[in-house]
Amino acid sequence: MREYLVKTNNAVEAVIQGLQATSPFPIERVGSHFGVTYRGNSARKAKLLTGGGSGHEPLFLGAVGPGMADGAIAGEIFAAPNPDSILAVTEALQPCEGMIYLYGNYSGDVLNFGFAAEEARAKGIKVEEIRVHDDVASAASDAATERRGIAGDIFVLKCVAAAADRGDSFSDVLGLGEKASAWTRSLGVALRAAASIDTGQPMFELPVGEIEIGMGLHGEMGVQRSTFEPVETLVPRMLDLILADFESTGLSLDRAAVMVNGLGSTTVLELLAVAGHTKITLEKNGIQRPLFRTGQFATSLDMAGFSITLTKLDDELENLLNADAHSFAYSTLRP
Amino acid sequence: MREYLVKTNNAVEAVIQGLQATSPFPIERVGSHFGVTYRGNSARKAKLLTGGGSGHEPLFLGAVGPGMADGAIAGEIFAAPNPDSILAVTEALQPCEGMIYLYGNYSGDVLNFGFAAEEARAKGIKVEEIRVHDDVASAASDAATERRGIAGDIFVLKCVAAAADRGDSFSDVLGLGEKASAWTRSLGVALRAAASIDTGQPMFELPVGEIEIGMGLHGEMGVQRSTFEPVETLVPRMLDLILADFESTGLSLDRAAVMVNGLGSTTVLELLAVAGHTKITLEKNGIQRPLFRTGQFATSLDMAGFSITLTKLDDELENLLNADAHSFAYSTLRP
Amino acid sequence: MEKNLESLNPSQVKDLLAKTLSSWIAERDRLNELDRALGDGDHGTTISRGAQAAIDSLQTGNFSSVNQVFAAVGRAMMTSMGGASGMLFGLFFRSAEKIPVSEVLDLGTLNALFDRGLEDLRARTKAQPGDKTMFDALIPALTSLRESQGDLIAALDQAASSATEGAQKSAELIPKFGRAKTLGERARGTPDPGATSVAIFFTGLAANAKALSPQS
Amino acid sequence: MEKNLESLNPSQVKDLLAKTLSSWIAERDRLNELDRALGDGDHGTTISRGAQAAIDSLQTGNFSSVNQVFAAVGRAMMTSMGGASGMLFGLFFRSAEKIPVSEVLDLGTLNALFDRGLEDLRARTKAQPGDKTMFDALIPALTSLRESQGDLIAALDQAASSATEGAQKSAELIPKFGRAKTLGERARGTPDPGATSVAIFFTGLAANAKALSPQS
Ligand SMILES: Nc1ncnc2c1ncn2[C@@H]1O[C@H](COP(=O)(O)OP(=O)(O)O)[C@@H](O)[C@H]1O
Ligand SMILES: Nc1ncnc2c1ncn2[C@@H]1O[C@H](COP(=O)(O)OP(=O)(O)O)[C@@H](O)[C@H]1O
Ligand SMILES: [Mg+2]
Ligand SMILES: [Mg+2]
Ligand SMILES: [Mg+2]
Ligand SMILES: [Mg+2]
Repeated sequence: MREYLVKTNNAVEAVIQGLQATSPFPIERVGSHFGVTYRGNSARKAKLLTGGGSGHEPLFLGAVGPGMADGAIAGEIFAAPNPDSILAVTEALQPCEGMIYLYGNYSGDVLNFGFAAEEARAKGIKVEEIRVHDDVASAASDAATERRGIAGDIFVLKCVAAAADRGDSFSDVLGLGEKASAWTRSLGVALRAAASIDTGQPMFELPVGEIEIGMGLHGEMGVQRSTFEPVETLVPRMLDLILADFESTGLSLDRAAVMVNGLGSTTVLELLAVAGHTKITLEKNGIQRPLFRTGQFATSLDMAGFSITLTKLDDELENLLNADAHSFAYSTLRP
Repeated sequence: MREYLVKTNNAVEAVIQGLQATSPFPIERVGSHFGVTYRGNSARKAKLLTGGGSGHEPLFLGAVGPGMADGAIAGEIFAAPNPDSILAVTEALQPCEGMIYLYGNYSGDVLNFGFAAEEARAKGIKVEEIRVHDDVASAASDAATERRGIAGDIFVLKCVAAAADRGDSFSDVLGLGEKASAWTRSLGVALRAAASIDTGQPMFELPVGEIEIGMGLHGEMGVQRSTFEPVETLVPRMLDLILADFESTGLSLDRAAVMVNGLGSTTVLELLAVAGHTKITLEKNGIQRPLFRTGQFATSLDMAGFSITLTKLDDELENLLNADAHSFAYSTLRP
Repeated sequence: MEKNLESLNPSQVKDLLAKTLSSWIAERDRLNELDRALGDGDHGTTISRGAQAAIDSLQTGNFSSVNQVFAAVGRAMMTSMGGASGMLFGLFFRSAEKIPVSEVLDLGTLNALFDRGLEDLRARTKAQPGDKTMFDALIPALTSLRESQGDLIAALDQAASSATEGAQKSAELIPKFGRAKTLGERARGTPDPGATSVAIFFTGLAANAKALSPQS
Repeated sequence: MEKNLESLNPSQVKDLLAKTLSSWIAERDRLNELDRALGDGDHGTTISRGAQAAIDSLQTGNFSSVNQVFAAVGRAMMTSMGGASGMLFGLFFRSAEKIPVSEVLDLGTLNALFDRGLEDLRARTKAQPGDKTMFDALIPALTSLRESQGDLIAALDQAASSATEGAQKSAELIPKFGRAKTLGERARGTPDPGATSVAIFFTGLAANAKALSPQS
C-alpha cells in the first residue's frame, strides 16, 4: 500500500504546473490539453513532437526545450494521449515544413498518433512518425520493429532534435532518426511492481525476492523471471542479452552512449552501482563509452528496477548527442 | 521488505565506481578511503571539502566537480566519515591556502570533521568549517545553529564554490558561506520510512496513512505527525513554516532560490506536483523565484517524501548560484 | 403480454446507451483486476473514465439522429480515455458518423452501424479472433447480431451471450496484441479485459433494451 | 577457593578485550532495534563493525603495553565505524595513548585510562548525565570503578551493574544530543542505544575477567 501525493484525476495537471514552475525557459501549455510547447528551436525544418502515457516522468512532457522536443503530449497515467490532443499540439506548432511524431512503440500510441497523423495530413500538415523500439526483451531481433520503446526514446529524440537544429532537411532528420532508433537497444529489470496511483496496490504480481528481466515500462512481462540477484551478476547478464542482440543483427559495437535509468524507487545509490558494473562489463567487451548518463529519465511510477540503454555511436551520432540541449528530462553535460 | 541491489559492505565502493563510470570529468579516488577529488578548480584560494554519511546519494561524493566541491568524503550508510579518511582527502588536496569543510550539522559529522580539522591544523593545514543547518524542524529559530543540515547543503556549497572560483580570499569565501548558510531554510516530510539496506525492514515506524513533517534525512523525528495529506494543502503548510521562520529571524524574503528535493522513492510525477504548488504559494507571498530546481539531490535511501529548500537571494547569491557548475549531484542549467 | 421492440428514437437510444455505459463504471474493479494480470492494471479505470465522459456528453447533447448519439459516445470515449482501448472503443462508436443518417434505431441500423465500426477498427489493428483482444468478444457478438432473425431484443440477447462466451473463451488464448503480447503461456487462464468490456456492453445493451420494451 | 585477580599483562588484556568486544556483535540486532526507535536504526550495525575491526586489529597486532592494546581498539573503532559513536567509543579507548605507559593492567591503570578517555570525550561533546546518551551508563560505571575498594573483578562487577542500571534508567530520559534530540516525549520508554552498548561492554568485561581469574 502506497499513497501518492496526487490522484489520477489531477496528476497530469500537476505535472504541467510543476514543469512550468521549475523550467528556466518558457513552456507553453496548449489549451486545456495535456500538451506543451517550447518555441525557441527556430532553425528547424522538421519540428519534433513526442508523447505517451503519463507515469513516466520526466518523460514525456519534460522533454521539451532547447535542443530537445518542440512539443510534447501526455495521456492519462499509462494511457497513450488521445488524437484530438495530439492534433492540438501539432497545430500549435504550425507553420513548419513538417512534423515528426516520435514515441515509444505501444499499441495505444501507435493507434492514437497514427490517427492524429492522418487527421493532420487531412489538414495539409506533413507528418511522419518514428516509433522507438529499443526494448530487446519484447520481441525477437528479427521482429525488432515490434518491440516496445523504453528509455531509448531519449537518446533517439536527442539525436533527431540535434539533427533538426543543424538545419537538416525534413527527410534527412527523419532518416537520422531511423538510424538512431535502429542503433538503440535497452533492457529493463523490475524488482518490485509500481503501486497503482488509484488504489495504492501493486500493479502486477512480483513476489518479494523475485525479479523480472525485460519488464516493460508499464509492467508488461519480460523474458526471464528469476530470484533476486545482486548487481555484480545481474548487470553482466543483462548486458550480455543486449550485446548479443546487437551482434545478431550485424551491428558491431565498439563505441556506445550509455544510459542507466531508474524506474522510480530504485535509489541513486543503486543506480550508481549499476553504472559501475555496466562500465566494467563494457570495458571487458572493448566498448568505448564517451557518453554515460545515470539517473531517472523514463520511469514507471514507483516501480523498483532499472534499465540500461546502449546507442551505438559513430562520429555523427556522438556529435549529435553532445550538442547542447536542455530540458527537464535530459540536458547535455559539458565536461 | 525491500531488497537492495547492493549490501552494506559494498554500497559505498559501488557508489565510487559508479561515479567514476558516469562522470564526464575525471574523479580521483583517494587511496582506499571513501573519498574522491576533482582537481580542475585551479583558481581557488580556498578549497572545498564536503562529506557525510552514505545513503544520501547523489550527495556527498557526487558533489565534486567543476564549480562544485574539490573533495568529498563519505562514511558508511548513515554514519559520518571517520577522521582518518577526512584527513586523507584533506592531504590529497594540498597545497592550498586553506580548506573549508562544509557539511550538514549532525553530531557524528561535527565530531569527526572537528577531530580531523584539529589533526589537519596540527599538520599545518588551515581548516575552517561551515556547518549547514537549514532544517527548520530540528530546533527553534533562536537556536538555529543547532539545526540539522538537509538539502540546503547544496545551495550553500554551490555559493561557496562559486565564490572560491571568482578568486575570493579564504576569509571572504568563508564569510560568504556563512551568509548563504544563514539565508537557507528547508523543511522535509516523510511519507514512508526508508528500508534498511541491511535488513530490508523499515528504519522507523510510520504507519501507512501517516506522515511526519520535519523528518530528518535519517528518519530523525520531526515536528508534526499527521494523517496523509495531498500536495494542495501539504505544500502550503510546509512553506508557511519555512516562511514564518525567515520572518521570525528578521530576514525579509522577496526573492529565493527554490529546491524541491525527492527523498528516494517519491516519484518525479509527485515532485513536479510539489513544485507546482510551491510556485503557487510563493507567488501568493510575492516571492520571486529566479532559480527553481526539482529532482533528487539529497536522499535518504528509499524513503518516500520530499523537502523544500529556500535560499534568500540578493544579487550576489543569485549570481553565484547561476555560475557554471557541473557535478553528478547538481549542475547549473542555462535557459 | 410482451410487445416486440422494433425500433428506438434518438432519445431512447440516448437513455439506452447511458444506462449501458454505466455498467462499465460498475465493473471497474473487476476489469482492472483482469488487466493487472495481463497488462498494466488500468483497463477498468480507463473505460470507466470513457463511460463517464460519454454519459456526460449524452446528457448535455441534443440529438436528432441515432448516428449522432453513437458518435457522441465514440468521441467522448476516444478523447477521454486515450490508450489502445480509447481509440478502439471510441472509433467503434464514432464510425456511426460515416453511415447514412437514421432517425430510428432498428436491427438493420444497428448492424450497419456496428459493421462500419468493425471495418474501421480492422483498418487500424491487425488483431484477429483468437489473438486475445476485444475482437474475441466483438466479432461473435456482431456475427450473432447480423444473423439474428428475431426482433431487436432477441438479437441483442443473442449478441450478449455470444460476446460473453467469446470473452470467457479468451481466457485460454495466448495474446498477440497490446501490452499482454509478451506474456505467452503466463496469460492463460485470464480473460482479456477488452473482450470482457465488450461482453459487459452487450449484456447491458440487451438488459436495458428489455427494460425499454413496452411491456404489459 | 578463588584467588584475587590483581593485574593482567598485555596479552591477557588483548584476550579480555577481544572476548568483550564480541558481545557487541552478539547484541547487534537488539542495539539496532533500540536505535530504530530513537535514531536511524544502525547503532548495532555500526558498533559491531567497530568491534569486528577492533578484534581483527587485536589479532594481528603485537602489544608491549596495555596502552597499546586499548589504543588499537580505539583506532580500529574510530576508523571503521564513523558516525557519532565511532568517534566517541573510538576516542574513549584511543586516549590510552595519552597516559603513562603501563605493562600491566590493574585497577589503577584502568581508572587512569578510562578517566582520560572520559576527559577527552567531554572535550568533544557537551552531553551531561541525564541527556540520554552513552554518558548515562559510562559515568556511573567509571564512578563505581573509581570508588571501588575491592579487587579488579569486584570493581568490574560494580561498574557493570552501575552501567546496566544507568542504561536502564536512560529509558525514562528525554534526549538532548544526537539524532534522537528532536524526539522529545516520544523518546520515553526506550533506553539509549549508546548507553546500552556501554552496559554491554562493562558486563562483558566483568564476566570475561572472571573467566581469566585463576580459579581453583
Ligand atoms: N492492437 C490491439 N488490437 C486490438 N485490441 C487491442 C489492441 N491493443 C489493446 N487492445 C485491447 O485493449 C485492451 C486493453 O485496454 P486498456 O488497458 O484500456 O489499454 P492500455 O493497454 O493502453 O492500458 C486489451 O485487453 C485488448 O482487448
Ligand atoms: N553528541 C553526543 N554526545 C554523546 N553521545 C552521543 C552524541 N551523539 C550520539 N551519541 C551516542 O551515540 C549513540 C548513537 O550511535 P550510532 O547510532 O552508532 O550513531 P549515529 O547517530 O551516527 O547513527 C546514541 O545512542 C548516543 O549514546
Ligand atoms: Mg494503460
Ligand atoms: Mg547512523
Ligand atoms: Mg491497460
Ligand atoms: Mg544510529
